[in-house]
Amino acid sequence: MADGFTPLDRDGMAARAAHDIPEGWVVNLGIGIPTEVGNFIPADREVIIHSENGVIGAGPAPAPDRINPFLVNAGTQPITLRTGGSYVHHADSFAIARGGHLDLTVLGAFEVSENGDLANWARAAHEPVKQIGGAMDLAIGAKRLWVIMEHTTKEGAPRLRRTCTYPLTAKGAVKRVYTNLAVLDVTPQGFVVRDIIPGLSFESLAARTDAPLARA
Amino acid sequence: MADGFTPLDRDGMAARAAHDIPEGWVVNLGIGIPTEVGNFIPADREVIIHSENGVIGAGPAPAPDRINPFLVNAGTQPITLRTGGSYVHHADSFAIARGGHLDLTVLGAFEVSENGDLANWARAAHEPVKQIGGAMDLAIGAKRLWVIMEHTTKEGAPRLRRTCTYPLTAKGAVKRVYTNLAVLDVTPQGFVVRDIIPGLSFESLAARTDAPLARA
Amino acid sequence: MIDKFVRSTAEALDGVPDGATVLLAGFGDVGMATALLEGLIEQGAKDLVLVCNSGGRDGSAVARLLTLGRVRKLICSFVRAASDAGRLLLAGRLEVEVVPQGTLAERMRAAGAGIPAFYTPTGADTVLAEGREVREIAGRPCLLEYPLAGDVALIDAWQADRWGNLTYRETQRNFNPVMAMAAKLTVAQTRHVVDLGALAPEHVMTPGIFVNRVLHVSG
Amino acid sequence: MIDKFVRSTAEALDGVPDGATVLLAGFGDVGMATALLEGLIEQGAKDLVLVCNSGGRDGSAVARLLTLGRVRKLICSFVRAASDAGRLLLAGRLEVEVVPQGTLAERMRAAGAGIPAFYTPTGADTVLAEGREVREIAGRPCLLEYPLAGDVALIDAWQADRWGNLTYRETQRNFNPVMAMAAKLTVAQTRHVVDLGALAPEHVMTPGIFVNRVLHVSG
Repeated sequence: MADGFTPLDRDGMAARAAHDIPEGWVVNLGIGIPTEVGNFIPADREVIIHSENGVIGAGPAPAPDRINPFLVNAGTQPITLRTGGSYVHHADSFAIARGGHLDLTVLGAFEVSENGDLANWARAAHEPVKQIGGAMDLAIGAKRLWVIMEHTTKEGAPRLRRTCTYPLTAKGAVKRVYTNLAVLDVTPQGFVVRDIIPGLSFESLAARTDAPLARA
Repeated sequence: MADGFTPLDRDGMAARAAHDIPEGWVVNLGIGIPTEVGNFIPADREVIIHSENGVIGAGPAPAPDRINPFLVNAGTQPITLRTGGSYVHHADSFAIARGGHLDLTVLGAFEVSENGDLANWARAAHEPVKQIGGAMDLAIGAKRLWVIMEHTTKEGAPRLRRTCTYPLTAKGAVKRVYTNLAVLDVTPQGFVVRDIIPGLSFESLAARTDAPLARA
Repeated sequence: MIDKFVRSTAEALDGVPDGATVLLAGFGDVGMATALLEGLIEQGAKDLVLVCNSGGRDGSAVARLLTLGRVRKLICSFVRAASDAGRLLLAGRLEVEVVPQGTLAERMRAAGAGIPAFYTPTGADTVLAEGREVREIAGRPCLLEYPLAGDVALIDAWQADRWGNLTYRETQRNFNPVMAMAAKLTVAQTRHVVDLGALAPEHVMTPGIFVNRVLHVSG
Repeated sequence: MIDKFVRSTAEALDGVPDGATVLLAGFGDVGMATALLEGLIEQGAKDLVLVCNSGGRDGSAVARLLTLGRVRKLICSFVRAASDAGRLLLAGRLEVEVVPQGTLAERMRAAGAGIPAFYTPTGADTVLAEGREVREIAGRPCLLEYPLAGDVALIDAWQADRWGNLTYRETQRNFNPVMAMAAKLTVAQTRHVVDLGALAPEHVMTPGIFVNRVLHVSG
């Protein structure tokens, strides 16, 4: 069966994840697409966004003429602070992340394995130029870790795998993956497909995935 | 030779210790006579008094009609805050004490040994009712630990000893002892007498001390 | 809309189970959530583990909780012999674990910060080290200490908003910010209720993300 | 009278020796003591160990210190391949130790708080654990981490008084309070000088007892 489908773009993936975040959660949004999730949370839904550089209650980007050079997010982009927000120093900020106080962390990734291993900081185990940042701390500490990433690489290689080929950020940490093609839960039985974009069949999704998939 | 001397009273001991504290030091004063040291530091000498319950820059007791029930010292006595003072929480307060940020800690004691062991929390090793408080933290963390105590017990037993008979608070921590009879440094060679109250001979002081004494 | 305010001590203490570990801040009476502690006495939970700086003076709310036999174990930095806590201990009716005050604060900070264990020289060369793991680090004996987490923390604040952001006055602060981070359920009493946004973001002392319920009290 | 103000960057950086470990706060440029860093470049100390969240972008003051060859080792949480730091590393001209950002902050906090070592699950099941001590605690592998202390910390403040009490604006705070506690010599630059007593005692973010020198800078 030929599929007629349009993969989600970055905004689409961010919006899809944002849809699942309920009011009251404390959420860390990683650099890249995860940061954009914040743009799709309705203003009247009080979700408290934590940024690793010490922001509790990050708000949307300011108007260009209202940029405050002292107020940035984890990607050093200008942001605003929501009413009710506050600031802490770096050790306290990571106490929040590592101490289990985040209801949710959303990160980008290169690969996720069917047992929830996360690989998102390097393409080779002993790559000298390491881009770890706060990812390992965030991955071990959150109550839930979601990943947003393209379902495959530009070359078509699956990113959802039986075993990660890239060095790990943390083992068994990922609970859910939002891709441009589907939403998948990581369960003790492996990946379970929650939903697929319109026009894409389960079999076609499975063909783009290294690990076996189960239906919800 | 008969001695004609008057032992220092509590105020006298506190004043003697206060005399040796230079401007700029950060000082923790323990409960009891050590607390009274603060009363004898001239107001124009800026010594920053730390109190374990989170005060940096404790000032003297307020007038009775100016008591602030939210502002107490380590002995839960009402105090004031010096201009320039600030407050921290308990973990930060003990980070100050344990992290080596106190130039000086002054504690009371039951006994001090010639190698600087401190015993100040119980009269028997396995006494069930333990009064440790912050003493062990303060003793291990300060750049200098001074003790203020009577030279002997009420019964005349020496408190400066070859070896402590009471359970220890910390080993090798005490650097100087102010008693009602003398000031003694704890050195690698044991107690060295810095000064003796008028009218008391070195020999008479030695007779009231379990450990051997050296002259400065 | 996030709104953490509750209307009664009963609502504030609802669901605290028997056997719970209760973190109670305060240094003497300063910074102690006395109204919540009275509420806990009313609420009835027993076999509690109480973590509090001291066993309290006679006549205090802490002493009342202890003499009512509601506390199985007290974890504190000191107990006075001449106090209800001391007498209960000597009579074998109260288990007491004495922890140096800095270690007590740091163990709760570790619970809040996700530190599974740490070393400290405090107490390492004393009877507190008997039977415990000691490791020499940088030439100094150190004790291995584990986090101390609470099921419930009772917090005394000065101001609070509906997100649970808190401030404290002077030495009211003491153990409150640390305990607020270290419990599964953090309940605060506050003297003042303020609008969201009224507290300067730089001056919030306990961010609301650590607080589950807030009760307005007078005084 | 305690007065920690100095009048020049030269005075602020006086005595920083070759081989010193320098803690430099900042997240991107926010909260980075750029004037003091320029002063360090002027001052001439070399063979430095620089502790900083990242290797910096090209054109930054950090990149200049690195390209001048003044840094022997960089301890940071990430390095970009396309940056001076990345190129120096790949050319074998810069030693780099990458530490997860939370562990980096916590190791400095440990230095400041007198914690000789602590365990953390961060990185324990990754290549960072290779050849290192791992211990299972509560069913989880944990890495043993040691304090990271500085000889000098360079701090960027918003306000300061003559005791060295500091405040920070918004996310300017980041690593500054932690690094201020973790160094033997803590030097702060501040945008504003205030009278002693002008800062509310509850709102001081770095107590002056952690600060040795303060330099007033414009901007």
